[in-house]
Amino acid sequence: MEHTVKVANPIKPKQYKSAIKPVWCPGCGHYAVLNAITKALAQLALANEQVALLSGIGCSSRVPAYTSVYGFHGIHGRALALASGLKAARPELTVLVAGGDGDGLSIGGNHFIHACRRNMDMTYIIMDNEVYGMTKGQASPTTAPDWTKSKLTPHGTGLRPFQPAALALAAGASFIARGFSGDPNGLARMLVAAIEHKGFSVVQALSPCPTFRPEHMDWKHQIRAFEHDSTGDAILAAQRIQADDGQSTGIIYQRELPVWQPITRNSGSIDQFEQEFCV
Amino acid sequence: MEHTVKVANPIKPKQYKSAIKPVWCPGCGHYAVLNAITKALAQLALANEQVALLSGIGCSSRVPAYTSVYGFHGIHGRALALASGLKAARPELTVLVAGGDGDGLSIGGNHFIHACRRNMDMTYIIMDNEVYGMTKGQASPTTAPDWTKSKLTPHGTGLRPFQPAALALAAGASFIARGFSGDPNGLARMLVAAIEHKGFSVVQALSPCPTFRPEHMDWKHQIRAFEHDSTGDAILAAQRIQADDGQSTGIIYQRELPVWQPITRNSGSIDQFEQEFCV
Amino acid sequence: MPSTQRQDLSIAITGSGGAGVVSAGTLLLDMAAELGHYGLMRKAYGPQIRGGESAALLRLSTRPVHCMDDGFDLLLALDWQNTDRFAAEIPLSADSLIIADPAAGEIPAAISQSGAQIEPLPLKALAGETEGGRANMVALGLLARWLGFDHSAAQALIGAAYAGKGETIVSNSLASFERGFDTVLKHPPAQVLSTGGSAAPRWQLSGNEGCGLGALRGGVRFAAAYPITPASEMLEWLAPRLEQLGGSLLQAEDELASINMVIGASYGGVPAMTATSGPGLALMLEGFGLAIASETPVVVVNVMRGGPSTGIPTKSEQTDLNIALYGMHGDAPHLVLAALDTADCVFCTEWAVRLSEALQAAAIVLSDQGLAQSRALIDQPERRALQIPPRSLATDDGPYLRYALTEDGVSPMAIPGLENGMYTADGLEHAQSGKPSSAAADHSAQLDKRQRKLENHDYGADWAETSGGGDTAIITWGSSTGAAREARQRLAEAGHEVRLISMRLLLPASVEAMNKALEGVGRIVVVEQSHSQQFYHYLRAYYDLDVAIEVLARPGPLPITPGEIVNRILQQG
Amino acid sequence: MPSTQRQDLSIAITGSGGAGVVSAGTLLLDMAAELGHYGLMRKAYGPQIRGGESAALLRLSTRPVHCMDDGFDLLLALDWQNTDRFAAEIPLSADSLIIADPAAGEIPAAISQSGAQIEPLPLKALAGETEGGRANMVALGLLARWLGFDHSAAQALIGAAYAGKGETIVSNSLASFERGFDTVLKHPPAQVLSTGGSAAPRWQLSGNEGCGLGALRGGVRFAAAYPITPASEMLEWLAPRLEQLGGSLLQAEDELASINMVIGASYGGVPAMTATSGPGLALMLEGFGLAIASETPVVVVNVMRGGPSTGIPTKSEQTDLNIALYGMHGDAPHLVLAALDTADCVFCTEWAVRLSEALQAAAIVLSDQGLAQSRALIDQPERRALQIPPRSLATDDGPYLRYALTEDGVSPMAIPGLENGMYTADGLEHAQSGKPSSAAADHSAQLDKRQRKLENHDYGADWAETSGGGDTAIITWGSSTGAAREARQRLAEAGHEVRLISMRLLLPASVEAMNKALEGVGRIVVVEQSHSQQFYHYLRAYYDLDVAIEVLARPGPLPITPGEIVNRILQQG
Ligand SMILES: Cc1ncc(C[n+]2csc(CCOP(=O)(O)OP(=O)(O)O)c2C)c(N)n1
Ligand SMILES: Cc1ncc(C[n+]2csc(CCOP(=O)(O)OP(=O)(O)O)c2C)c(N)n1
Ligand code: SF4
Ligand code: SF4
Ligand SMILES: [Mg+2]
Ligand SMILES: [Mg+2]
Repeated sequence: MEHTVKVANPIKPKQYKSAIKPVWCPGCGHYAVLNAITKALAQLALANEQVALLSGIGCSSRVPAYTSVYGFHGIHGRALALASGLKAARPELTVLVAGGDGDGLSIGGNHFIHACRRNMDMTYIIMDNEVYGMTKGQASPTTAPDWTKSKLTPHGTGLRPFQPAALALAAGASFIARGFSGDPNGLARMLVAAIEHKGFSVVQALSPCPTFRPEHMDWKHQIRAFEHDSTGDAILAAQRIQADDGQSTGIIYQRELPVWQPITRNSGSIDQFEQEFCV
Repeated sequence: MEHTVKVANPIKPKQYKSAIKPVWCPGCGHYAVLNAITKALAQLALANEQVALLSGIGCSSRVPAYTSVYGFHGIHGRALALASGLKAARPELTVLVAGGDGDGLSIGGNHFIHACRRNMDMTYIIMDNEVYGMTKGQASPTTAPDWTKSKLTPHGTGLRPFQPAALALAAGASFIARGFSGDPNGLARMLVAAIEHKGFSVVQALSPCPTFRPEHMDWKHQIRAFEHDSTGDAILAAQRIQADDGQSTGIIYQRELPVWQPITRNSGSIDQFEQEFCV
Repeated sequence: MPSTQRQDLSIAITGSGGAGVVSAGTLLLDMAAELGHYGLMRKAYGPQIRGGESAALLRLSTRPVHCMDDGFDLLLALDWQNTDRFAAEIPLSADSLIIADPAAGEIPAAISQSGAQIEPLPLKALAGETEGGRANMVALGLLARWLGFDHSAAQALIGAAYAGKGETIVSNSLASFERGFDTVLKHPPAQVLSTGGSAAPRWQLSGNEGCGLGALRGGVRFAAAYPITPASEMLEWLAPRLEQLGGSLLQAEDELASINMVIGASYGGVPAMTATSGPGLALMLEGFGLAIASETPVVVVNVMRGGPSTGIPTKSEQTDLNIALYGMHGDAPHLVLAALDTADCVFCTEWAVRLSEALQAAAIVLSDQGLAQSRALIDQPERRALQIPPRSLATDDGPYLRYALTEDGVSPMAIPGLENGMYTADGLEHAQSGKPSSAAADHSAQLDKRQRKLENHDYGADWAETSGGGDTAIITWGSSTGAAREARQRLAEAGHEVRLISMRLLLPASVEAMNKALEGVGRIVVVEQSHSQQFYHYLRAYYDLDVAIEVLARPGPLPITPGEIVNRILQQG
Repeated sequence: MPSTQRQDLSIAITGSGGAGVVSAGTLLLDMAAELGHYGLMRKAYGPQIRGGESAALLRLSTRPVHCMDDGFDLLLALDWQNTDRFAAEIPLSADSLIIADPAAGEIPAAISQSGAQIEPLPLKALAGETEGGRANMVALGLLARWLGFDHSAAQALIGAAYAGKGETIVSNSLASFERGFDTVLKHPPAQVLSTGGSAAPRWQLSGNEGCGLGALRGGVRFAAAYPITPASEMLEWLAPRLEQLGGSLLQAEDELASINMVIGASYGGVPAMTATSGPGLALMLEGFGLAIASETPVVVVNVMRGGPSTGIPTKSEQTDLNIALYGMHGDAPHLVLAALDTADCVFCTEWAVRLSEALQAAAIVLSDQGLAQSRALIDQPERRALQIPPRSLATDDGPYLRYALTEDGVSPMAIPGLENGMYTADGLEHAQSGKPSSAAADHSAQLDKRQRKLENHDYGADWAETSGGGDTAIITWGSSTGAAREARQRLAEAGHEVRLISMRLLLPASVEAMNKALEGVGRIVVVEQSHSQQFYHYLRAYYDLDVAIEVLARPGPLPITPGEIVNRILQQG
């Protein structure tokens, strides 16, 4: 990916924010994720018009309108498909995708695993609050089995949560990281690395929902960095993901793998195709 | 799961076959998978009416009508959802699901990973021929990247194929095996173990499509058993799956994990709920 | 208070989300119930989960009410947070009164330009006078006093409402309530609710709860669903209750899964449903078609919201009619029903479940945000014994043909477990046995059968609610019924007798019954909350309306009001 | 041969899948082209990939033909494998001739009961006489001789057709062809095709290829799709060609992905499309609604097959009309077009792409299995220069409002890369800037705009193909046009002048144009291939048809024939 550098002076993250006030609740982790995104864009000095940020539906998925890059607030669970079409048609753009744990891992699960496998050059930010915020507090695929606060699952889901990193790895993603909204600078650095990585990069951004998971405000005391640097060894990465409690942050896995982009050329004409029909 | 044993005498696989002649091409691997299913049912001596076999759409997915258990030939990619609803409502039934690599891993990918996570007590047979047979030969998620025979992907997909076993493992399945239609007895034994396993069991049945992947008739010379017995260690299983070329057969992973079934009881009445509305 | 007595009053309480306007409104409804009144509380809220705008739009009446009135008598504003976003939903006039806390800042122009009288009142300060005081409870006290509600009954209701939250909250709430109750207004409202309500037993419930109850009454014992506004509360109401009735609700990974899970459960013999809204219904259509082709009974309750696409998730509109009627590929006969009011959510959903079971049909019940999320204070709905047989089950004799060509089109169904009933259900066209077939004869026989079973059923008088007389007819459907009923009544009281035909059963079409209901009618006014006149086009497509037709159609989010309909009728009547 | 000359002949060649009946049929079409004839070959096949039933249903004519005839003159059966599954698709009479290999066993009752003359012929044995002989080529020789085709031209065509498969195959095929060509029949067919075709340049193509070409002509440079019968061949035709035009086709994981990918690409400024069939269209509806709300141009070509649900994937039907017209939730104005014949697949798809781009609209083009998988021998279609502007693009000046309320409803669109055009596209209702809004005023302004841009466009005369005169009108749509055209012609030749209105543009409705086309009409006969009369109900919903309407509607898989329409017109005309 080539980044169009616009000016020599350091660019301010503010340049990537729009004037729209977020609908988010006070204290929502998503504010910090938004900040990390704009910081990363500033650090990379990307021209606003060369960046597209696409999303699905959820509190998290509101993020594009709060930036001043090209945005698309699509439908629930389909942001990665939207982005794959855009990237296939416009390979020179920097394509970012953001959305929630429900959007990406529940309804959007199929596009997630297929995007990992396809390994197009784009960055996917899962703003994971272990809950459906927008629909007022139901369990998501990353919710712990014994969380009983949703009336839809009054005994808890009873299901082992997905580990997005483990799924991404098995599905073929080439860059996998976990960050935390409580450390927006660290998250921004991670996003810079993810955007610079050639291929499909997944960044799980733990981002608490104080309204429906107030207990997660404790995350700031629990979350710490991984002991290890990132690895390119899938088995080692799998081992580390499994050994972890899901609360260590850092780049977990990074590997150069064939990046997919449709093959195209200019070698034919419609007239020529029409000739084929002549008898 | 309790199996209703119907008779003392050994039951013939034929008892589980219907009179309908398959629409399959001569030499199609799916015949042998059908045989393995009926053999497994016979071995388990399950009463026909206590077994349900559900499927999606594809050559493979035609299998229910060729058996004489309760069948449902649903829509493309949704068999696992159909089956999950049936099992949730009728836990005493033995629920089997069968379908193709396209049905299960392309359009049905989301239900696949969620069924693995949910770990309901049912058995899923992926009849994997690394192609879309029914729609006349397009690449599936298990097709090798350099297979160029489909006009939809004339340069090959260029994508690393999914390893269904790796995905199942990362998504939380508790029993994962790989069998081969060329060894229907081995496959039948595997199916018996899968059905007897408590939880969600995935059996990838390699089943060549002589019409669109004639080169796979060679599988009979290439496919062999895994060196190891099955393990309950997820990391070890991941390692073995990765080290393998996808052509070793056997039970790869088996572990007792919490089996999900909705909690239910008889403790309320509609009258009582209506009382709550009275002011 | 020196005020005139009125039969009903409309009150809006606004405040930012979390300010507790809905709790205050709910308590007002309960207090009204104690006096034998009726009421309706519509919730207006925006996309913000916390801190956004929020309003409880109340109507209290001595007579049953099923819609908002044309305007509001009183607006009590706890603050002005984003009020302009829904100012249009609170029509005020010079006769209205605005009670507002000066501390909340200036009254937004969108509100003040109504010319309503303004009474500044330091709600926050009053709340601040007591420990843990709450402005919403001050407001509640004020309103309770004005409405003439009984002091100790009100106290008891507050105590009960907050009992679960601990004693401190209860006593703080009560203290704030007292402050409000003791406040003397400078410009007391000119009108109060007349006393003397009826003593008939009341229910207080939402349309979402109503649909949930109807489903249980109909026999539903399994649900699978994916959360979506404004249907989620129905699922949340159902989940613990299904469990207590020996059934269950499964939260699915998406709507594609939920509809297929429901089909699977119903195939297993357990009456099953799901609930969703527009975007989710769109995802369910392929599965819904499978239910139709495989003749597996299922019910989908679709709670409409503003469209298209994600649209306006928190606001009401009647625009999923098209997708419900015609959204399936192929010739796909099915049932479409619509709930007319809160009580009808119960009846209509029960009816849908029973019809779907008896006819082995797929049914869609249409509700909408306005119905679903409003709380209504209504007469306890009677429970009618519906004369509809249960699902026709196969018996264990002879060779079994799942899709047998019976006279009424309903073929007995074998449920897994039945010893000689094994068959394969199929969404492919099939012969009587279920064996796939592409033969023209099988296709046409099965198409005939699937249509016949729906069209031959006698739906009786429930296809619509009809009332009134005269040669002008209002035809409406679903939740627009409330406003239409009231318009008809107002017109009748003014000496204009009109007919009202409010459709509950939309598919199959009731052509003969409609013809009968329209005998002698020379003018039809179609009323619906849609921009593209979906209902009007549906009526044209299926019914013989060869008289002058006018259409009163407009989109959400503003609800259709009785006055609007009255005006339309009088305009050219 | 001592036979009478005819203007056209219908020939069915049947055999199990893999027997090569379609190859033989395609070669016959090519040979007919050499003589200046026209032709059509419909494929009849079943669910079996190999070894199932298969038939090439040919019609050859000295005049353009766009539908099957009412019956067949000749049935040449290589074998009787599952023939009963589609016997109904090959109507025979006592005037017909059956050529069959006695080695293939007894003639099925469904065939022999027609009373057709039978000529036993040892096709297999004849093929066996030469090394690697092929019965289909023997049959081809036989037919070529009978049809009066030129021997050496035929040889050249066979050589060209099999050139890719190697010399042995070519020479074996030729040898078999000779055997057939040399065979003298006992009961030679009574009639042969008259000579003297026209010399105008011919194309041989399928409807699927036609839609593919139209899409390229319209400017499509990106496609994303998921395989499905009977649309796959369009995608397979497009994939390598898009690539050669600097574009691409992406095989998606499912239809939910493909429609969203297409929206993403189009948002990026590249005209984009997908193709599917009923079940896939059902899955695309939510995404299609997003295209409508976000005003992103997209085209979906939907190739109809038998429904509902999985239905009859290999057979034709016109029953995805409802879902195409009304399948979206909310008020969702969009374009629906239908291809009238093979050549029109090209025009109609190009038109759809251009309209969709110019109006920033979502379009559905309806084709069907009969059109899509038939090969037609037609006059080379002229290429019309369409007077439709390209997508209106934003320029880099001033503050940008993506959803600006323009007079024609079309708002200039900024494409990523444009320096000051950054905005967020949204499926939520929005203000002009794109900022989400739930305000009634924004909702109604944007609903108006999205409807206005479609309704204000001047679609000219292309909304329908109209012909004929008189006071009876046939109204039909899509592929039923072929039979209706021929019926009109036959009636005219018999002195009954009727009008034909064949609709190409279904949404938005062309009410005025229809009124004009119907001036003076006293009787309407609606023709469609649907069980539930979807087209008829659509006509009633939108058009003012206040004369006697009759409906000739029946489901697939049997195509509507000209004779059927003629009979209906004459019955009560
Ligand atoms: C098809 C469809 N189904 C359901 C919904 C309702 N819905 C909106 S957002 C959401 C989940 C949001 O959770 P998540 O993606 O985790 O985002 P968060 O709000 O927690 O940031 C759901 C279920 C929808 N908009 N569309
Ligand atoms: C929604 C939908 N999309 C596409 C199809 C077309 N389709 C039918 S089967 C199939 C793939 C079959 O491949 P697989 O599941 O691997 O089974 P196989 O035929 O190879 O056994 C497809 C794409 C369909 N029936 N429904
Ligand atoms: S509900 Fe939760 S996720 Fe949504 S804005 Fe509020 S705090 Fe954030
Ligand atoms: S196409 Fe392939 S998978 Fe399908 S029946 Fe034939 S051999 Fe089997
Ligand atoms: Mg979330
Ligand atoms: Mg396959």
